[in-house]
Amino acid sequence: MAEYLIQTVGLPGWLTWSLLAVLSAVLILNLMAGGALVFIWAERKVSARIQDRLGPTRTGGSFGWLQSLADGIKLLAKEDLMPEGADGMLFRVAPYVSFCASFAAFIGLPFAFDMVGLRLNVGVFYVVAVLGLEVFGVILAGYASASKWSLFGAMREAAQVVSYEVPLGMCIVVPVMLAGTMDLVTIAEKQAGWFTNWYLFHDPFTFVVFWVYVTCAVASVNRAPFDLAEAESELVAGFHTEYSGLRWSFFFMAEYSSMFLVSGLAAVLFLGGWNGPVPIATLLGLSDGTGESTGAIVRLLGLANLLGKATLGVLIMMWIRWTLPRLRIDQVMTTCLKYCTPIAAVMFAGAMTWLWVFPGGVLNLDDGSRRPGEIREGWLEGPGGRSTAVSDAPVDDAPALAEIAEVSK
Amino acid sequence: MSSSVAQLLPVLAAAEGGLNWHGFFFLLFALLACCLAVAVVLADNVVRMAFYLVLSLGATAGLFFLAGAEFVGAMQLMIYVGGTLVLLIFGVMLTAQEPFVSIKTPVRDKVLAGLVGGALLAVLIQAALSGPAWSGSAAEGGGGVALAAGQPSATPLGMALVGIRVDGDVASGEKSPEDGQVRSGYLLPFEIVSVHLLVVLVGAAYLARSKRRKSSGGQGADLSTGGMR
Amino acid sequence: MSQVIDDDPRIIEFDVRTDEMLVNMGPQHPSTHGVLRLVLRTDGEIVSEIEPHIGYLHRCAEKIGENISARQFIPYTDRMDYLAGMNMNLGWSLAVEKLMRLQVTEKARHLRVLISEMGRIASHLVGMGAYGLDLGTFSPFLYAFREREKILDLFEEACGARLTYSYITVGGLTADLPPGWLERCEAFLEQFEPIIREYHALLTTNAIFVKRTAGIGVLSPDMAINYGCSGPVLRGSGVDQDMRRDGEPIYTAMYDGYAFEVAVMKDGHYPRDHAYPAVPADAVLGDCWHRFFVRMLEVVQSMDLVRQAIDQYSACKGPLGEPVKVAEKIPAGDVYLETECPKGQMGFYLIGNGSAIPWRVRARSSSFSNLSVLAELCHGCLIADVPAIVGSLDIVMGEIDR
Amino acid sequence: MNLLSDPVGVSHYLIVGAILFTTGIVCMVVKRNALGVLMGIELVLNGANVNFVAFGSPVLRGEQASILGLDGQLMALFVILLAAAEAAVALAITLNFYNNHATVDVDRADDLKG
Repeated sequence: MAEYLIQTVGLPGWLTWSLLAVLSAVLILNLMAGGALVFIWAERKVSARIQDRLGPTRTGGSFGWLQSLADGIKLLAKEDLMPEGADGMLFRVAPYVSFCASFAAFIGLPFAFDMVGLRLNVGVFYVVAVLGLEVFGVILAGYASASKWSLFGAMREAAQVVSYEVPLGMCIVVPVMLAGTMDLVTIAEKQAGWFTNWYLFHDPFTFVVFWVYVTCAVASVNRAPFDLAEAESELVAGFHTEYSGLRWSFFFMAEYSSMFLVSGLAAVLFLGGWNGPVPIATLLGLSDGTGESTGAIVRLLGLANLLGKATLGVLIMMWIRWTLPRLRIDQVMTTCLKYCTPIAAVMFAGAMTWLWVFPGGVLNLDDGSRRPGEIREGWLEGPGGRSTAVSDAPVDDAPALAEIAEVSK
Repeated sequence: MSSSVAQLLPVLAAAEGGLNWHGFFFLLFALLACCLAVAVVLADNVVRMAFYLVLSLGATAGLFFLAGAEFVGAMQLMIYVGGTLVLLIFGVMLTAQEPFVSIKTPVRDKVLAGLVGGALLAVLIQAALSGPAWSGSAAEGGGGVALAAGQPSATPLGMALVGIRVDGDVASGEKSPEDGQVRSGYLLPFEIVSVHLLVVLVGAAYLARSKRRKSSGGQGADLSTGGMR
Repeated sequence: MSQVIDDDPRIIEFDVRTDEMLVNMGPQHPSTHGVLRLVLRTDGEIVSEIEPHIGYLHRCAEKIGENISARQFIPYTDRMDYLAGMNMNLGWSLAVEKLMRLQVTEKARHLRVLISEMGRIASHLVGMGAYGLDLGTFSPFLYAFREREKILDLFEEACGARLTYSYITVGGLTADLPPGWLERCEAFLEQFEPIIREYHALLTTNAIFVKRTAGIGVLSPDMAINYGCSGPVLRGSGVDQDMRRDGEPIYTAMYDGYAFEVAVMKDGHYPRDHAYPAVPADAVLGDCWHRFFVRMLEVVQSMDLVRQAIDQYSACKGPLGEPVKVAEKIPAGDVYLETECPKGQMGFYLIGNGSAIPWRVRARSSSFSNLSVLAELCHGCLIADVPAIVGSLDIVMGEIDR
Repeated sequence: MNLLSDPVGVSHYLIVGAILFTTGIVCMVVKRNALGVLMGIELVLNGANVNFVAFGSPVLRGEQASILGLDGQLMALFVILLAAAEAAVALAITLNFYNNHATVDVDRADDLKG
């Protein structure tokens, strides 16, 4: 698109890039806002169906599909209250901190091959790091509200999220290790083909790691049974007790966006990203299986694939929420420190061993994929088989490094 | 969106036309980092200080991204999130006897510190501008800019740890001789740091170990009135 | 986590020098079952002391009772334990009947058993669902309410009201059952029976539920007796007492010819009258889990009693009998009678002076005594345990404050 | 220097690093709150990090002219790690201090004064 704009339309380069940046930002914002609307509606419908109710039925026609929009308008019209004694600046800023963290994390998440705000070669790391910033908003909100319940919620959230980042990180390292890169696009690319290529089915260890990831992801986005920060039966509403109106809804948008984000991350890391279980496009001859060669239609198909997987993840989170009671704070910490972390660590070591014993994978039907070791060799030897990439004078390093970058994908 | 969105960064860096986006973002992040750092000094409330500090560190991470050190930037975000988060919580915990307590600094001290700091800053900036080689720009320096985004930044780092350098031994002026590729690298320092971290954690846990103490019974607040007197 | 050392809950092992915090839980709080206000003295998440404050729902019911006739007081009893209005009506009616030495007809007796046991099911359903809500799971609450709605529908058919029935009254009941009611009631029991398994799956045996309730808020039998606890709270501690079996003759006579086993753990097991899940390993007798489980057992027990009552009632020929007149005079003298309500033993005390209006009316509320152990149970527990313990006591503020 | 049109060089980064460093020093000196002093230290380390990254950046200087190469980034990583370790110990000390003095005011830490 950029080439098209620059070459065909003749726009200046800087304007093109600015436009594209704005476009990406707007798309992500819309995804977050629209996603939150849809998911809040879905949450209502799902919970209603689970609980033998109907949920919203009238707003907007048959399924109450405009309900969240109507709620949004109501929230816009609501008064933004601030408790007396609150730290005004932090109280106002906190929801936006949460929201911005969530938004910034989306920049690194690919939706289809190269449909990504910014393709970072430390993509996974970036997404996890930025997502962790969301907790700041919560803690600031809890502190600035000048309410004891809010403070309790904030403290719980801090303890919980910081702890769960450890096993979460360990789970994420496993697919990174299998793919040999932290670039999310490449990680998903490597799982192309049949669903047996997904890292979920790579070996028994990754299968277990996936479920540990799910647990940690649910905990790190504060969903039941780990929703201690807003436990309504204990802390009234936890950190957002004192919030109302639009600021309150920003917390919710951040929450639902984070849910979507961790589900999307799970899809990319373990479930093949935008690659469907069956490589339809390849079978039909529309694509040769690599992302670069696919046309717009196939990419859109991939987009639908990823969105579908992520949505499924969110729906499963809802299902869990409406089924299980809430854990207690000490039990949450026990789950993290005594179960998730050791299991993740052992599975990490196991996956590493597996990779060493079966370098090509066992279920791997597609021989096109590389084992991680080759990448490192590629670094050393370069595609031409010479042990050059390194030894070439840095003056003409550019092409060599570009080659290396190619190889490592 | 096309695949070339991925190449946003280098293009930002090598400005075409009138607007230099790299410069713009540098200015943005630099201003944010500096102003928020000053805000840390000026704020009296610990929690606000921590908040400004986090934003300042975040803006610095942005600077790292702009400088092509993506891994370091992400690391900065990740570790400082944890680190300053704990700071923040301690700020809340240790000063929350009454809400929003602050330990004030006398104005005299502030002025004095400002003078000394200003002098230090002047010297440092003088030094920063004095090296002619440092003010050279990327464009003059060669093709480095175009490399920035396409090139994985984490892998070379990891390989440098084990002693394999893709960038050559720039520091010593050698250009990576064919034979002497594998050197000791940073593996040993890395291990030392990890052991150090462990020791530090154990030590910190020991320092902050639990003590038995009889509770003071609160500030004499009476439950029958719910503390509302 | 810190733990309570010795008996003094104020000695807590500190990791950090911290200050205590007084927190008001309620009266506007989602898990205080109405308008209970708890003042918590906490150290971080650990509660070192708790004090309930009551009286937010005080409506002078007893004083009103001294200004209206005994039968006119029936609607006020509805509003005491508003979740089990039928049982409240029964308690007051029996007390007045005891003073008046009145005997209701056989048909009325069986109908009273039927209705009050249905009321017990409805009340325990709310207790169970709300308990799930206290622990953070919403769905069982609505599953419980779905079934309760069906009971309320049946009650509505019988007496026209869904919450404040005034159906059982002094001298009998206000009306006989409409035709077809018994069949619908049986159909309800038929479809309700398998649903109890769902409740067990969602709550009783749910791993998280067990973790949250087992070993929490352990109430020893001695403490339970000393504090005057009753009902499922008492039986959850293993004390074998049920007014339906151990009460005064006028009340136990109502259950003549009915076979039921008191839901209490004896010799390490609960009565084996039906299939139910095994007691989890880490549950201690007298903890929240046992209190909850006794309620679940009583639901089945009450279903059994309702079935028996349906048989007995259909076998009865003859009239239901007329209730006493509204302005019926009550004899001089005093009387106290405790009945087994869903929440525990509800006692009514009244002194008559020969006029239609009682000279003195007092009520002894089971929830009040049950709530009084809260301070003992909550020493050194976590904040999250407070709703768990309060919920397991299953209190109703309308009954406490009256 | 017109930053919006001139390319960014190492010295720009150095200036940012200098400002962060100075504010950190001032923060350490001025704050009486032990946590404030800690934050000052974080700022100082951060300022140093900016310099490391700038000197090692291929973007700013070109691959060839980069002074530190990857060493710069590696040093920055080590600094970040050690800053975390330092913060842990310092917080433990602060905590102990608070346990003994019921405050985090560093001016009150004069027990060893003669």
